[in-house]
Amino acid sequence: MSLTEIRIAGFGGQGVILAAQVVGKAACIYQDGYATMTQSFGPEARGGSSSAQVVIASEPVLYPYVTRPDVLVVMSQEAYTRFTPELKDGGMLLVEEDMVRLSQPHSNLKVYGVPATRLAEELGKRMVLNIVMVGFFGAITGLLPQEALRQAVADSVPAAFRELNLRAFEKGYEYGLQKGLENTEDVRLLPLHSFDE
Amino acid sequence: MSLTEIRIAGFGGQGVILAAQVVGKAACIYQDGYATMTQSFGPEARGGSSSAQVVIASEPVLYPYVTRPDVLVVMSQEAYTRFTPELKDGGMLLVEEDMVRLSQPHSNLKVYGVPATRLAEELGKRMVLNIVMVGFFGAITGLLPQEALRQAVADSVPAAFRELNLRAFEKGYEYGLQKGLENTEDVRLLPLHSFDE
Amino acid sequence: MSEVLTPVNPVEPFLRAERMPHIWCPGCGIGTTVNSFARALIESKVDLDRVAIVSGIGCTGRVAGYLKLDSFHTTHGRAIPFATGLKLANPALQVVVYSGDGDLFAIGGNHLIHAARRNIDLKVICVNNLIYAMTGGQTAPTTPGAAITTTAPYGVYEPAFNLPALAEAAGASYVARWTTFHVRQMARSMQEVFAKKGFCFIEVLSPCPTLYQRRNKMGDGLDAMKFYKEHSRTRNGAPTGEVGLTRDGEIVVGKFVDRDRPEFRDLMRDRFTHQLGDRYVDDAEMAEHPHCGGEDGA
Amino acid sequence: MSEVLTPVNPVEPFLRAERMPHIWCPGCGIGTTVNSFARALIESKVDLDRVAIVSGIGCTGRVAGYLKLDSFHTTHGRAIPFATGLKLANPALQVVVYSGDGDLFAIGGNHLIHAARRNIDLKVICVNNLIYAMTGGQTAPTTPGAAITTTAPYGVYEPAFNLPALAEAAGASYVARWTTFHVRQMARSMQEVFAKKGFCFIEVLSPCPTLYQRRNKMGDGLDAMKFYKEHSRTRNGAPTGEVGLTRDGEIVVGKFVDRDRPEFRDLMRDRFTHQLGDRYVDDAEMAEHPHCGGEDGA
Amino acid sequence: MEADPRGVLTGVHFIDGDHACCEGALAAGARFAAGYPITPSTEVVERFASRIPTIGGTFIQMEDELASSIAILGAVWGGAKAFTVTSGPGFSLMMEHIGYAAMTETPCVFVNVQRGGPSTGLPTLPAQADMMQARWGSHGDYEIIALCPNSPQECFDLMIEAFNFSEQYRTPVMFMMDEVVGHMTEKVVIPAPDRIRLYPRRHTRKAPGELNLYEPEEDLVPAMAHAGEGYRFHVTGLTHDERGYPAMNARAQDRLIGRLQEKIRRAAESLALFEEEAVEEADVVVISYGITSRVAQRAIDMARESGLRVGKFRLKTVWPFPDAHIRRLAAGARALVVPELNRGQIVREVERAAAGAARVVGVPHAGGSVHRPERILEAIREAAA
Amino acid sequence: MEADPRGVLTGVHFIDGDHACCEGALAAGARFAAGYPITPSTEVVERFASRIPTIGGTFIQMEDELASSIAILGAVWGGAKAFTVTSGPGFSLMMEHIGYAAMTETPCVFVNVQRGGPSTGLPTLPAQADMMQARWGSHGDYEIIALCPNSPQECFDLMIEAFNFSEQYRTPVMFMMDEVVGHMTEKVVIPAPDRIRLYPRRHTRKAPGELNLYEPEEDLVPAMAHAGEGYRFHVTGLTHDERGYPAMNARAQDRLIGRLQEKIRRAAESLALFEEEAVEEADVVVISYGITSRVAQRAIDMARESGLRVGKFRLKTVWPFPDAHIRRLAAGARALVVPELNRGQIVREVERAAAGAARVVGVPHAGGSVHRPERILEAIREAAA
Amino acid sequence: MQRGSVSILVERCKGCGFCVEFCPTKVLALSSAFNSKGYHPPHMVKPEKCSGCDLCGMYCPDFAIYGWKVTASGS
Amino acid sequence: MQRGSVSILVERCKGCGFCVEFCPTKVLALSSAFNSKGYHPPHMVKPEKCSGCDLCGMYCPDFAIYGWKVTASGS
Ligand SMILES: Cc1ncc(C[n+]2csc(CCOP(=O)(O)OP(=O)(O)O)c2C)c(N)n1
Ligand SMILES: Cc1ncc(C[n+]2csc(CCOP(=O)(O)OP(=O)(O)O)c2C)c(N)n1
Ligand code: SF4
Ligand code: SF4
Ligand code: SF4
Ligand code: SF4
Ligand code: SF4
Ligand code: SF4
Ligand SMILES: [Mg+2]
Ligand SMILES: [Mg+2]
Repeated sequence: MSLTEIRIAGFGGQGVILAAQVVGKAACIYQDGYATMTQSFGPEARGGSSSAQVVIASEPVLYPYVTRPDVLVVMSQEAYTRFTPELKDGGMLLVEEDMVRLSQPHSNLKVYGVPATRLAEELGKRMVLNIVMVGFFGAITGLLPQEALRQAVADSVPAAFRELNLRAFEKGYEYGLQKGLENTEDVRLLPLHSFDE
Repeated sequence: MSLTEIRIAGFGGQGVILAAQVVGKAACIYQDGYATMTQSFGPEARGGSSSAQVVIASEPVLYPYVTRPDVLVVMSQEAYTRFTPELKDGGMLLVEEDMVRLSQPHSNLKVYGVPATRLAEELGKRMVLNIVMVGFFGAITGLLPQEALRQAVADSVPAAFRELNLRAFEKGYEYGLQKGLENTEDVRLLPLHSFDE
Repeated sequence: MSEVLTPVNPVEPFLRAERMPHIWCPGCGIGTTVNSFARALIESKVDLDRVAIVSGIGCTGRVAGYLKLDSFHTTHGRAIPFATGLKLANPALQVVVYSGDGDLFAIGGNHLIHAARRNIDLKVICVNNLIYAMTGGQTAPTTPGAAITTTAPYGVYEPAFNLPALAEAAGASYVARWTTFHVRQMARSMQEVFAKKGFCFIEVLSPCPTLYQRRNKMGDGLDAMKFYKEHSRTRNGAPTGEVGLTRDGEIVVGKFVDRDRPEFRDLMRDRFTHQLGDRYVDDAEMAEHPHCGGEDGA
Repeated sequence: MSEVLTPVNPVEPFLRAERMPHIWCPGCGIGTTVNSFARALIESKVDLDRVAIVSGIGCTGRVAGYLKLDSFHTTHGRAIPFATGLKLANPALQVVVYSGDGDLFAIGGNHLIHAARRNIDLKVICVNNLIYAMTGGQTAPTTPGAAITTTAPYGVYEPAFNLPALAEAAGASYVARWTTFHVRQMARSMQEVFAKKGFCFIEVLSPCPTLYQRRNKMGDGLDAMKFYKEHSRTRNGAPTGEVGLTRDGEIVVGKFVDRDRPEFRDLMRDRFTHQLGDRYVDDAEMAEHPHCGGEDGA
Repeated sequence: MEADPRGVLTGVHFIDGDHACCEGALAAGARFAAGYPITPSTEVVERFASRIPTIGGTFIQMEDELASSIAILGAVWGGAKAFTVTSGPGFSLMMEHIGYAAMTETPCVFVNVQRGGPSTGLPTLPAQADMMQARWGSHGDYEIIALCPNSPQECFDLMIEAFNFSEQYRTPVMFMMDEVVGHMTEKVVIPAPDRIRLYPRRHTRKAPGELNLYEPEEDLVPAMAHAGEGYRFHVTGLTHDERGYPAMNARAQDRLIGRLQEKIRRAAESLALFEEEAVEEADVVVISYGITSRVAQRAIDMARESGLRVGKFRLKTVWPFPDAHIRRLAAGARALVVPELNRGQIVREVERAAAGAARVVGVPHAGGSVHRPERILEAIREAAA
Repeated sequence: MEADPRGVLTGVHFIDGDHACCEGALAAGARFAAGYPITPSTEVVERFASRIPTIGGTFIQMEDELASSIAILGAVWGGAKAFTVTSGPGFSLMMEHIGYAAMTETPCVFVNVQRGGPSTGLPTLPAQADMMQARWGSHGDYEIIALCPNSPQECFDLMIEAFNFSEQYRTPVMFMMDEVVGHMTEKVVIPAPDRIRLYPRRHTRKAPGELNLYEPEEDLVPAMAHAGEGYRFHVTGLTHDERGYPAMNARAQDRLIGRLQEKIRRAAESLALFEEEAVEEADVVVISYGITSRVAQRAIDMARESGLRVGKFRLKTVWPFPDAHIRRLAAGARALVVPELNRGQIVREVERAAAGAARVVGVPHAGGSVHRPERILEAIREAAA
Repeated sequence: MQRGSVSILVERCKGCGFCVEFCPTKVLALSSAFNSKGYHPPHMVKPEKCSGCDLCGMYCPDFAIYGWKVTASGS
Repeated sequence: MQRGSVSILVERCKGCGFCVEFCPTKVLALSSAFNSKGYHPPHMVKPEKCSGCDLCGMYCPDFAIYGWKVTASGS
């Protein structure tokens, strides 16, 4: 049985859970496979960190947890720091370029960056950064057919936002197709702002 | 170990429980013996029948229930009907004359009658009929010293009613001393009133 | 020759005769309230098969068990939420909550105010004997100051609730108070609430000679009735803030509140219809045909 | 050269710094109420060692855990009865109940009305964000009609409580309402209740951008604050029957009730002294020397 | 009886256990739910609130759990199938009414999505520590049924069983989920309505006037009626006779309580739902339920890889406890290993039922997360040794 | 520490168990009680209400049992020793707060005068059917102490133990009476105050600023402080760290819950109060508690008269269950006979502990009255055969 | 002319006196006799004054009495 | 002359803007910079107008800002 472990992490409000849900749904419903998605809450329901785990398989998944992810998608610095060490050797690390600064080179990993937030903002709604990320994920990993993911996106968002989200998906997917070719091991991110007053 | 089983029964409001309490207290506190008193409620806390059981002994009582009483005090017809069959052969049956009409001769029992309610009314308070009964019980059975019972009475009623109750006790005791000599096997009671309209 | 027109006690058809005599004490007023209730049922011509009585626990709580109607003797304090579920599942029922002051306002106070807030169509009859009677005479949140109870052997010092004021503030559509002396007015109020939609509350002051009065040297049931007769003043429409009770003072009786607030189910239907239009399925119709498989048997 | 007079945030000494940052969302108003509370503590010069905070469960319920005072995070809805026991066992304490609208008026409604009835000396601060926030945005008994919540996805249809009216009808000695916009007035009210004996109730309307406003397209915390500023009208002494809230209507704020009713412990003391005279042992004195063996250790 | 199509969302879904539980209830015909929000269970009623207006039925958010847990009983007597949903603290508040439901034989389902306790504990994190409470939490003697799903699919499937059992035996059924199962999203296949068998309400066929509301049928379960049908019956939580009238004495108590227990004990075998694998030839059998069964599976796999003969027994029905099956396992295996997300609850039942015939090794865990499979593996190794 | 003379009614009394229980509480130093009336327990607080104003302390009748059961916890943190009193239905309502008391380590006593259940059941008649509930009735994992008196004298004596245990281990203690013991009147001897040993409140000796409110001492029990003393501590029902601050993760859970259980389990031996007689040479040992132990005594006497070798073991401490003692009995006897006023509760624990080493024979009784001694005798005979 | 009468179930009566007190025409009095529970039930002392108004019935908490109208037919 | 100033704990700020909006003299503005949690804390844009009234402090739900009075001593 082939089994792929995926973790998507960031902070509350970035739509981490929905992204994971789309991936799982694509596998389960539009690919006739199996998927188990679990979430880790912070101690409180609001704010703070947010992380979701998806296990995709061709047969029902028994053990529902991700222990050594094949793919890690991080959308915050904290998520990057916390979860990168878990990644399987040779695993894929997908990062939100504007939110995460790599602290070291990861020669044992395949690292890909995407400015998902910026791309989402270009579409007029920062909110859809998670779906941009899903598109990017689809293109880079090739784990699931583009169409399955597309349908899962369409099926997971309110009707009023369907169009927008589908555009976000495409945007991420395209960006991934371009970037997927170059191993962006040396993703370097803008310095984050800091204060001292 | 010598053990005496006593049941006092009547209906709610006659002070059955207090009477039993006085007997138990006399044995326990003023006689240095032991006593266990238990009560049977009807299904509801109010009205209906009321019955108390006292087991008196020279050592701590283990089994707290009365199974074959040595002494039965009845203050209502219902109590008489219900409990008389339990009485030990040769046991003592003490009845409130105005409330109970014997349904048959009890040749195997010692039967004693007292118009406790009437005697109490003579004292101006129908309420104290139970203490009249305690006095009568004391004189007839001789189970406990008069003084122990007296003290138990004094100790069991509110200060304001102490005098009255002590007089009730004496009245019952005296009546018992007189009646105790004759075996009133043939106690016959006034017909109870009945209606048909 | 004379001809008998009503040869049967009008309350009799409403009683479970096999359970008589009831457990209530001589001079207890609860039975009297039942008489008024029976008259109200007769007068209002409600379909008796569709009347359900829900009681909590207490002397008054026993009413459910004596009435020959669908009747529920629930848990202490929870008659109202039980009735809420019953009413919502079968809106065609006329659901009456019949219980004591302690049951409805001590342990059950929260349910009462919330049901009043929702203005759900329940008719609440509260027999207020100023005491927890069933358990032997402890302080209730209605016991007036200085009265002796078994848990206040030196006299009650807690202030008591003003039940009509609380019911009104919480949202009741109809609020009245009578005493067991006011048998006709009480019956009329009961009849009125059968015809009124929404949360209705009737408080009935009732004697408890055994536990409240005896300990307070207030005589027997009849003494209480005479007291009611002498000390009651009818003030329909009185501001509920002014009708609080004291141990020996005036008893203001009357219908205090009778207002139109939309009923819970109407609010629900309106909202769903507004949002969902035709897609809304009003289960009031379905209650007639329960989905649980009803008649099919096992 | 300039000299610094207050180089420390006045609220800071009241906070458990090691627990900062708190869990409240951006634009949540709960923290703002804490500022006013801190100012009131300072101004009223109460002995901080004798102030106890009791919270139930909810976002607001977390206040107890952030305040550097003796503080109790109890169970959902039961802050008031816990506080009642605490206050009675140690009458020298200034006991403040700080909790949410759901905690105090949904599950906890009964305790609130009974504590108000008793007029026990508790200071209740209710942060009303019109929603159950901690659990994710369900309908509260305060949620105004038509608002969307997770348990009323088509809009709320249940009528909401008018909290001040209910508190008054139940017996509160002091009733006020402010919003988090009214930081100074709120602080003044809090200061007033520290000086007042009896059951005091302050409602504070507070933004919940995350769960109430977002779902209702009402913007963020700042939008709520501006709304409060624009739509509030101060009407001290307004009849509480007139201060009910609607989704978008006027918010009547002010001190509505400030009356003198005897406090619970005074009532108790008077009664026992009246009945028992010298035999009465007032445990208010004993609270200083608890009988449980206190200092002796194990 | 077949399911009412209006409640059945036939198709393939990717939803979590809470949502699947709600769909199970709807498919089972539940048309009334009362609840009070509490993490991590609220999603069940949130979904119900959103679904029911277009199906026909009622959701009401009550003022607390006391109210929720009795409102559903009112609804049942009004003719509905009904359930409530909660988590630890709320479950504790429902105890009085679970007893009332058992005493009045009101069919209904109580869903408890277990989180870490005691008290407020860990509101967002898993545990399985209300298992004994589900059986013993209300005062007095009663017997209860409790089911434990281990996946969203089973939240759907077993919820239907829960309603069926409750209708068949006229008893409250405890549906004991845990936070992980409740919040885990997986594929859930909902069959067509005509593939869903429902046990219909045991409604009397007698006419008003002929019915004794608590006269048992052959299987000791009485048929019921609903308010408003003209039966004019009486229901009480007091000890009662076959007419439903209070009967306060030891004899009536013995008859009633005896029957309430017996009707379920007698059915123990058909109530015992479980899954077992390779228990015949096993040295060690791992007994588990809920999410722990899926964690244990990994440990079992690892143990087998290392050559141990390990069987698996998963309880779907936890109450009535399947004594007979445990005795059978104890007779065959050297040891029984019982991992659970609590400090030792069901393991005590296993010990009792095993009665010394096999070693019983508990693998306690205070909750807040699931076991590390290695911890269970260790216990298996130790037990096998 | 000696008892405060003000609370001790030294002398010989003829009072019932409810009243004796109240005197025990007063002698133990209880100065706060909150209650809500319920038969057959109300007399305990009625007496307290009448006694306390001249001793110094407070009784408050709360609006319900939820309120009563948490008011006492507030009072404890305010510096008092406190207890509440109830019976079945009220006990069910107290479950959430028993868990809160366990979680916050608030010493206090819950008195339950058991009546017939489930639900409203038999308000005025006896049962012993809340025994498992006393242990498992609240959600989540916790450990509890429960004592069972069998006479008014013991209501007095054991009530003092109950308070002592609760102070020593900082845990709620369940005082499990039954209606017979509660309403039975017997001689009760109350000793002089200086003959009554009390375990003092474990008050910290640390200064404010130095105290971590939940830092355990050597026996795993932390010392506490009271509100108003300047410590500015925090108490929560959430899983917390040694400072008392919420700590929501599996590690903190394991530490806290582990310690809460361990502090009591470790003390199991010294907590195990019991009475035994002739168990060494017995073929059959009768294990019982509360009023049933006195009924069983008659059966034991009868059995002995007929030549059977019967031992007696009476549990005064029911929880933590004295596993070790039962194992010892099971090792020596052929059979253990367990009569109780319920349909089989503690007998399950006996079965578990006996683990097959001796036959276990329950003698169930649904309540409403006590056993006929003959019924127990029959079971003894059968077990001996 | 008698316009009403009452029926009394003496065994249900608990002798509270409500009916006696609140009969508008003072038709009733408590009898000195006892019923089997020891209570004194009412009897009609002025039957001719009874209007059959059934106020006694509305007051009786024990459902032991009720008044009914008699029509003079054929007289 | 500056009569007051504010202190800002930028890492506590969640950028709600209360302080900015309700400063009576409009001393503050949200900075375009982020703190490490991604919020825009305020900074003083018209420091000279600050009265040190601490209204900002009373409004700040995150205890991240407070105003204080500066006395001109020695100047
Ligand atoms: C949970 C619970 N708590 C307490 C009781 C005991 N109890 C039964 S009735 C009652 C009070 C009754 O008072 P009220 O409602 O005024 O009725 P009344 O008897 O006065 O008519 C109480 C406290 C109970 N049955 N259940
Ligand atoms: C007995 C119980 N039921 C339910 C809950 C879940 N719960 C926690 S907080 C809360 C509501 C909080 O609402 P509110 O009091 O308004 O506080 P807010 O979060 O809005 O400040 C609920 C229902 C609980 N903890 N305990
Ligand atoms: S105790 Fe009081 S309320 Fe109860 S039946 Fe008797 S008189 Fe009526
Ligand atoms: S959810 Fe609402 S109430 Fe809770 S912290 Fe966030 S904004 Fe405040
Ligand atoms: S029917 Fe009327 S008039 Fe006749 S006895 Fe009764 S109350 Fe009096
Ligand atoms: S009112 Fe009824 S119970 Fe009372 S005296 Fe008259 S007949 Fe008897
Ligand atoms: S202290 Fe006053 S003037 Fe200065 S920034 Fe703050 S609110 Fe503005
Ligand atoms: S009020 Fe506080 S949290 Fe809000 S922007 Fe200003 S400093 Fe930041
Ligand atoms: Mg009452
Ligand atoms: Mg809120």
